[in-house]
Amino acid sequence: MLRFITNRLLQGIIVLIALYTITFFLIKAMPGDPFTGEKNIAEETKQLMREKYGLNESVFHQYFLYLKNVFTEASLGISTSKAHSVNEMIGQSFPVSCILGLTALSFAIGLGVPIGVASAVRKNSWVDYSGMALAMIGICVPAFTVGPLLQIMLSMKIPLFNVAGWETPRDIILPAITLGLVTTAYIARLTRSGMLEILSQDYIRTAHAKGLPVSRVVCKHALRGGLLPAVAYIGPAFAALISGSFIVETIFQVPGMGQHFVNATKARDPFLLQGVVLFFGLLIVIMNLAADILTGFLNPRVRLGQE
Amino acid sequence: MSFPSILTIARIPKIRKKLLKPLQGVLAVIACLSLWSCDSRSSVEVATDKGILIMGNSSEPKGLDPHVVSGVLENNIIRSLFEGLVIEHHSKNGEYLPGVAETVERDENSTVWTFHLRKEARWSDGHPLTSEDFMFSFERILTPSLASDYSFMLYYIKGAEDFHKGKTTDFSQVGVSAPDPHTLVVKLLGPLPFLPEITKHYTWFPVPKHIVLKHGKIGEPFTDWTKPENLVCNGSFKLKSWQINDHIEVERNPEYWDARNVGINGIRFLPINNSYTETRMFASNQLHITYRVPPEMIAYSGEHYPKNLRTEPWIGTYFIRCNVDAKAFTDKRVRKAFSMTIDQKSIIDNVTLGKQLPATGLVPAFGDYPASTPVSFDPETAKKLLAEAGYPNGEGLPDIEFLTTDQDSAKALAEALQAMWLEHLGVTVKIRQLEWTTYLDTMFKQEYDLAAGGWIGDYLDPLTFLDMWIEGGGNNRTGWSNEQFEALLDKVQQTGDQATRYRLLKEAEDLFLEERPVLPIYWYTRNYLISEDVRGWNPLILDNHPYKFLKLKAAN
Amino acid sequence: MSLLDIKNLKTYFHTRAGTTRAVDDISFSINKGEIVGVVGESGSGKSVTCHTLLGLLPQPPAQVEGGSVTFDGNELLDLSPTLLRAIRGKRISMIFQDPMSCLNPYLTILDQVAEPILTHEDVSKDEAEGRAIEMMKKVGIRDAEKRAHSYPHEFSGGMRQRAMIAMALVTNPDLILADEPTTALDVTVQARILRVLRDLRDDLGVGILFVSHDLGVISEVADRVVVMYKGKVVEQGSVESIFENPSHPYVKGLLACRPTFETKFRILPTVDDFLQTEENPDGSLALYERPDADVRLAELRNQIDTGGEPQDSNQAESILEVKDLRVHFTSGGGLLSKPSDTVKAVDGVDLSISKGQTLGLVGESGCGKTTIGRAILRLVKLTDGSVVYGGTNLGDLPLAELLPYRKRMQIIFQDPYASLNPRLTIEQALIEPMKVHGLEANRSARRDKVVELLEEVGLSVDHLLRYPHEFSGGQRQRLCVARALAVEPEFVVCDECVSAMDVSVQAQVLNLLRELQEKRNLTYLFISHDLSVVKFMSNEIAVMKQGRIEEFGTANDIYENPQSDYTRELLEAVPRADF
Amino acid sequence: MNAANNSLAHGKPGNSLWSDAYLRLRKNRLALASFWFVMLMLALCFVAAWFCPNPDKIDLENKFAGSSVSHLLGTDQLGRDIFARTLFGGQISLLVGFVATTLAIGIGVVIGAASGYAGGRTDAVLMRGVDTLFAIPFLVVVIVLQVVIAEWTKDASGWVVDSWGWDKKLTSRIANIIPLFIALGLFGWLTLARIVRAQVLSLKEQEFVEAAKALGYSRFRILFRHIIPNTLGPTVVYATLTVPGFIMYEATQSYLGLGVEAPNSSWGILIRDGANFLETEPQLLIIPGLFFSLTLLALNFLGDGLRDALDVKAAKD
Repeated sequence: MLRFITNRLLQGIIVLIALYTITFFLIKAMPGDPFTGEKNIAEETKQLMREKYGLNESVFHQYFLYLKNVFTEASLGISTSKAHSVNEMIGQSFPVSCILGLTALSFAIGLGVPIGVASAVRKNSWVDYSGMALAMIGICVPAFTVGPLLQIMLSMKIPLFNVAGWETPRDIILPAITLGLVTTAYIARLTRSGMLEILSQDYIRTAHAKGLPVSRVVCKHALRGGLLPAVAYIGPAFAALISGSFIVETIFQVPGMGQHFVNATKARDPFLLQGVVLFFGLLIVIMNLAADILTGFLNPRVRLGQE
Repeated sequence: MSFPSILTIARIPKIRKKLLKPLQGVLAVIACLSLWSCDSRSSVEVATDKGILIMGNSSEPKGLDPHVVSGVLENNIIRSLFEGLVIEHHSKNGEYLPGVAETVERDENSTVWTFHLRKEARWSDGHPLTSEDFMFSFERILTPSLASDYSFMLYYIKGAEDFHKGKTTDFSQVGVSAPDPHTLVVKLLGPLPFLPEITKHYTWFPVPKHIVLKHGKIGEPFTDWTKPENLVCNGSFKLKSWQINDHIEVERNPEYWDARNVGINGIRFLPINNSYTETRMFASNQLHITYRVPPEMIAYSGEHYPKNLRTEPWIGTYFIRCNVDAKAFTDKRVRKAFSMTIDQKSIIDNVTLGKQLPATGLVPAFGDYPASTPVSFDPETAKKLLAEAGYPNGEGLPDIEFLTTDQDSAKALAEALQAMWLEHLGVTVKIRQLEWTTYLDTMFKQEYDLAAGGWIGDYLDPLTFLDMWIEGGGNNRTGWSNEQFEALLDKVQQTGDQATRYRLLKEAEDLFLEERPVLPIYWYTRNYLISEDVRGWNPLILDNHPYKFLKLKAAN
Repeated sequence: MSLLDIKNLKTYFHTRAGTTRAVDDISFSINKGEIVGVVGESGSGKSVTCHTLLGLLPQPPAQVEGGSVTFDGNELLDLSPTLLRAIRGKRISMIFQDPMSCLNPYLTILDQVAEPILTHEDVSKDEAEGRAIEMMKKVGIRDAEKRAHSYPHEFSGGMRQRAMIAMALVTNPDLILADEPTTALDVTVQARILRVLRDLRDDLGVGILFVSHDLGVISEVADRVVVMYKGKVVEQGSVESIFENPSHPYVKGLLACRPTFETKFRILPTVDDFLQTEENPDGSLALYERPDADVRLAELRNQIDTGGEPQDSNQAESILEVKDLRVHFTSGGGLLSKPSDTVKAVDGVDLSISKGQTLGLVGESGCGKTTIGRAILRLVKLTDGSVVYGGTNLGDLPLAELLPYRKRMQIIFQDPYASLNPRLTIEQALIEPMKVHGLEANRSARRDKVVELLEEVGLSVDHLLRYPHEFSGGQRQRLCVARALAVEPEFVVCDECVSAMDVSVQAQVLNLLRELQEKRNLTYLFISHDLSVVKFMSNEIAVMKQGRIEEFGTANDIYENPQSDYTRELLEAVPRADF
Repeated sequence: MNAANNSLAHGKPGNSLWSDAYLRLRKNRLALASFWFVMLMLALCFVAAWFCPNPDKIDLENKFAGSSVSHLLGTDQLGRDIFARTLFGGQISLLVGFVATTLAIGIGVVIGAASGYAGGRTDAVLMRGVDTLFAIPFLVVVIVLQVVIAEWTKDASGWVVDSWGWDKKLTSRIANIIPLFIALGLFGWLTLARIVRAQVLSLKEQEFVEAAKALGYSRFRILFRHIIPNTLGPTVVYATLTVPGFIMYEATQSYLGLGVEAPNSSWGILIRDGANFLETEPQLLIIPGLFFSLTLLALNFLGDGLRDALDVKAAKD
């Protein structure tokens, strides 16, 4: 187990370095630079600014300098578009994204799993069809439509919810629902197919032969195995929820991490972009690992390390 | 034997009960949350009571160091924290009220200016503010290693440009001096009658020498002095809290010289990127003032919030750059033909929707400077001009690409223009929509035929719209230049007489419009929503509202 | 009054394809303290009967069309689902065939064994678990306290089946429905399980319905026997009467087609030699005895197998030599780590097979016999040792040079369902190997060859465009044989290739293999856990235990004069239907 | 029990995998209805669209017009016919959905299957590669592609026009969309690869794979003929789930200049633009939104039906 984790973390470092390298050169290949603004700045000034951020050095030098700072000082650099260190920006936004992501995920699991289970148990009935239609609509209606709809239909009608902002705990609910909708749909689908697979297993028949009530057969005997495909999905999905929430964040005015990806890209902010990408990469490595470990925990037959 | 659905013998009610449980849980959580903070009053009502103004401010600022940032939204915050030599008048364009400087004197040529600083001026930590701080600030913003992108705003000062470009490292060569702690003398390159206008710009603001030096050297970038716990300022407010992408809040600065007359207790700036969200926040009383109203919602807001929607002229022009080096646009007749087939009014009424003004010239009308009028919608003449240029009905014109961005109504505008040119000139223009920075990069590299663009004035003088078109100007990028035009601008720099200046500037503008390297479309307006609780917020063309005169009082 | 009384039970399956009469008007009863064996091949309706009793059939498509099932005075078919559930697992328990798939892999054994108590009785969890562990001990799970917390996959097959039995017994039921409870087990384990069931009957007076396709097992355990065929009971009576004096042709055939240690046939008789079926106009079947059955049997008896003795080993050309073969499996290991655990599946084995002969490889599950078969074909990597085929050591041949040997050596697997790609038609599946090995000139020649092959294994041209799932198990195994023969091999590994089949089908496939061997002079490595089948097929036999050869000798020597204790133990455990 | 015997006896004609699947699909009423709905949508977008008013014809005097004879579903903010724009937009969106899904399946299935089948180091390298790609910001790649590939396709399309005499407008439309497909193809397959890999891990233990090895089939043949076809079921279901995502991606990319060129439209673009009129002119969002959602809902049920139909084993009864 320990060996498996170490091994995967070592692989993770390789992933991160590969990721850094690709991102580094992609950023260099983007048109424009951090100092391209609507009002053009004199070339001399731009040169001074490049010096300020060490962007006047050779590409080779820049590549290793950043790596060195990451490893020796755990510093992800200073943002060229906002006057903060990248560490500070991630430090402030990650907890927010984490809370939002976790709430969205809980929502997705809380809604997706029951839908998936009900659809599987009552396969090819109206329950199944409407459940799956609901899931598909969750996928089809994009966040930039759901968000405003929720704002108009809930916030502006019921004083319970703010339109946007991140002040009271209530403010988490609407963005979390908007963000979690697609994940809900995926979880519902995956749970359904997982449950269908399990429900056709012989040991479900055994459980019935023991005289167990149906609810118990479903919850105790089928659910654990039936959730496996969804669990494998949840790891990367959580990472994606944290980083991919740009639209939801701007609609609901949430100070999360997703904005950094887009804003850094638009501002050609190399350090912020590299910082958040590396952080996200780390998150993916950890989440995939966590999903594998959780799978191992749920499925006694899987021995970690054998995959 | 397989048992695909043994559960067809399932008892349905059991399942239902199971499904209900999580649902009940969700409802319970919502109920708890709603009890948690059960203030029935809206954010705006609470804030008005507390005397705190909540303002939409579009985006997270680049920073709060007046010498490092550039941009409107930073200006909005910095203006509350710092105060320059003079401040904007709260209701009159082009006039000023005393700031740190109690009185301003100038020589007859408007070349040497003397500012008498008020003795009671203090930093927010109680430290006195002296001319030494100004000297330090000018030196700092001009220090090359600070790499301030707006330092050219000080180039009017004698020797400033040389110092900034490293030609000299001796700051005493720069034309500023502090004969005593409360006097500041500024020597300019030439006559500049509107210098006070320029000093309203944050690049001229003082920074606290003692604090800046505490956190680093004079030209050292990335110091911590603007962190909330360190920032010391001299404006009517001081920094209270700063959450990235969430809010910046400023509170009353008791050390401010005119603290008694500051009407509100604080301002909360919200970086609301999404203008639709912002409008909805306003509608549900979460904001006093929005940064803007999206075009689609202007008419709607006018209907629903007639007392709140404001539409005010703003000092900016939207235009299309022509690449005069591109084969199609070398001939000014073609440029004019394209310009004359733009139905500005229709675009304003149908696309931009913000009651913008049709740009009949380049410089928007303000104060004593009369608007030019040569730009008009005249498809018949346009057709003739195009034919004269050798392209009757657009035949023979090379492919034309119209460069535009992914922002706001840029696409709809491009589509409308495309239709107009097709209808009136028979020319099919290809639309190339690019991500913002890519667009800028492409435009700066002059890799376009036509490019959407605009310019917001930095200060209240026509020069801010005209001096960019000189040969090699960083923001020209059309490839156009004209010796006569530049000679006129040179003459403008030499005179201190406002009437003469304006006459020369008008002459330059007319020449420019005759050549038509850019096709003006409209003059900007600002559309925003403002709560009736906010008192003392008057239309200002530069949108530099001095916050100290505002008052908050619940309407009705 | 009997414990369970089934009268005129009819269970039909209504599908789009039509109605299948899975159970068609059957009647029999079980008394307290009695084991009733139900015998029949797959599809005969014996399992459906069990499931009908407990209401475990999916409805639709299943539908009980009539009859009655009385259990202890209650009509089971009329019970409400709730009442039925109260009987299930409490008064009537069920033991299923495959303990691997019928135990929930995600729950511990203890969890599952204690579950019936917790469901049906109002007792504390501790008490239930205590009783579960008691019961596990009773059915012979050693160290029950400790092992109870294991998961099913950590148990061996026998242990799993014991856990299953413990689970069925833990609520002290009156009736146990045992659906092929020992089919998946090794003979020694099977013997122990049968003992447990007999003890239950004797000690607790439990009634047991014992379903099996294996007549030997039934003869060992049952008091009375019910023989089912195509949904109908064709004969029932005491064990002695059925086995010694069968009256129905189907039963006669069933008894005759099993190879036993004493079998001397060259070709086994099959059920079809005795039974003739005819479809009535109403869709039901009429069964007749073949008039020539006795003649046919006599004919077969005359062709006494002479191949039982190997040819003079000096004359026979040895085609395959296996020397000191070792196959170790390691687990773990990834991009950056070294492997960890090692399992020694085959640990130093020597074998040699002569051309045209059959070497039987026998042993219990997990002894490494299957791995040997795969190692010889290089389907698994050899850890050490050599496999010399026709003078070439295959052990260290690069994969590219292995290709010609892939043509000469073939394998037939145990599970004909799994070993055919479900998405290829028979034609595609059979043409593909020829194409890969460049046999036959063109498509039409290959097609002709396929037709020829199909006829050779007893299938017809009509089957060319069908998919594997459209065939029965026996037909599929014929297809596997045909596919193996498509490349015209000299040597075939038969890996448990009849283990999953009904005896009647098994006889057909064995006969087919025999005929092909004679016709094509094939050499077989015949791997099986079934000692009678191996005896029937092989000239020489190797007995394996834990990765090594325990004993090696001619077939007759091994069976008549076993040298090692292990072989003796194996032989004794085989149930024999000899009265 | 074996129903197979019966069907054998009755001599049902054998068929290819797909025609067989179609026969089974026909029995699933919902899937069949979905199938016809998709067909109807295709017909509308690719045939009926040409009978609609010009979708790019701007009529500023007539914006936000209601439903009328000349404008079936009214007009948009520039007075263009909404129905026509939706149908023409459907062409792009359906094409994008189809091509992107095909690409994603093509790449994802091959990489996932190769990774799962090869196992060991190859697997670790490929899967970590997937992790890496997963973390690369999509937006950055699009912006880079826009510069690199757009230039390249521009040159290529110029060459095509010059030397093959293709229609210039059409070529430029195609040339604009190719970088979009490249971007989608680059990233669209990641999750699918994971799913297929998991499938293959269990499939490769099956005996028919071992039989294939024993018959001397090459790895390539085993992978492509024996393993991959058996992963089709889950692949189809997952693929139908990703289609909406692809179609919406197209809109994002078009805004960034990599994709559909204004004034041409797509469902994604119409929905994105329409969302801005949520309070004021909701029909601008609702109409394309309905076309989009209903089509994808139908595709989803069709995918389900296909999965069941392709599963030859489950088709026993």
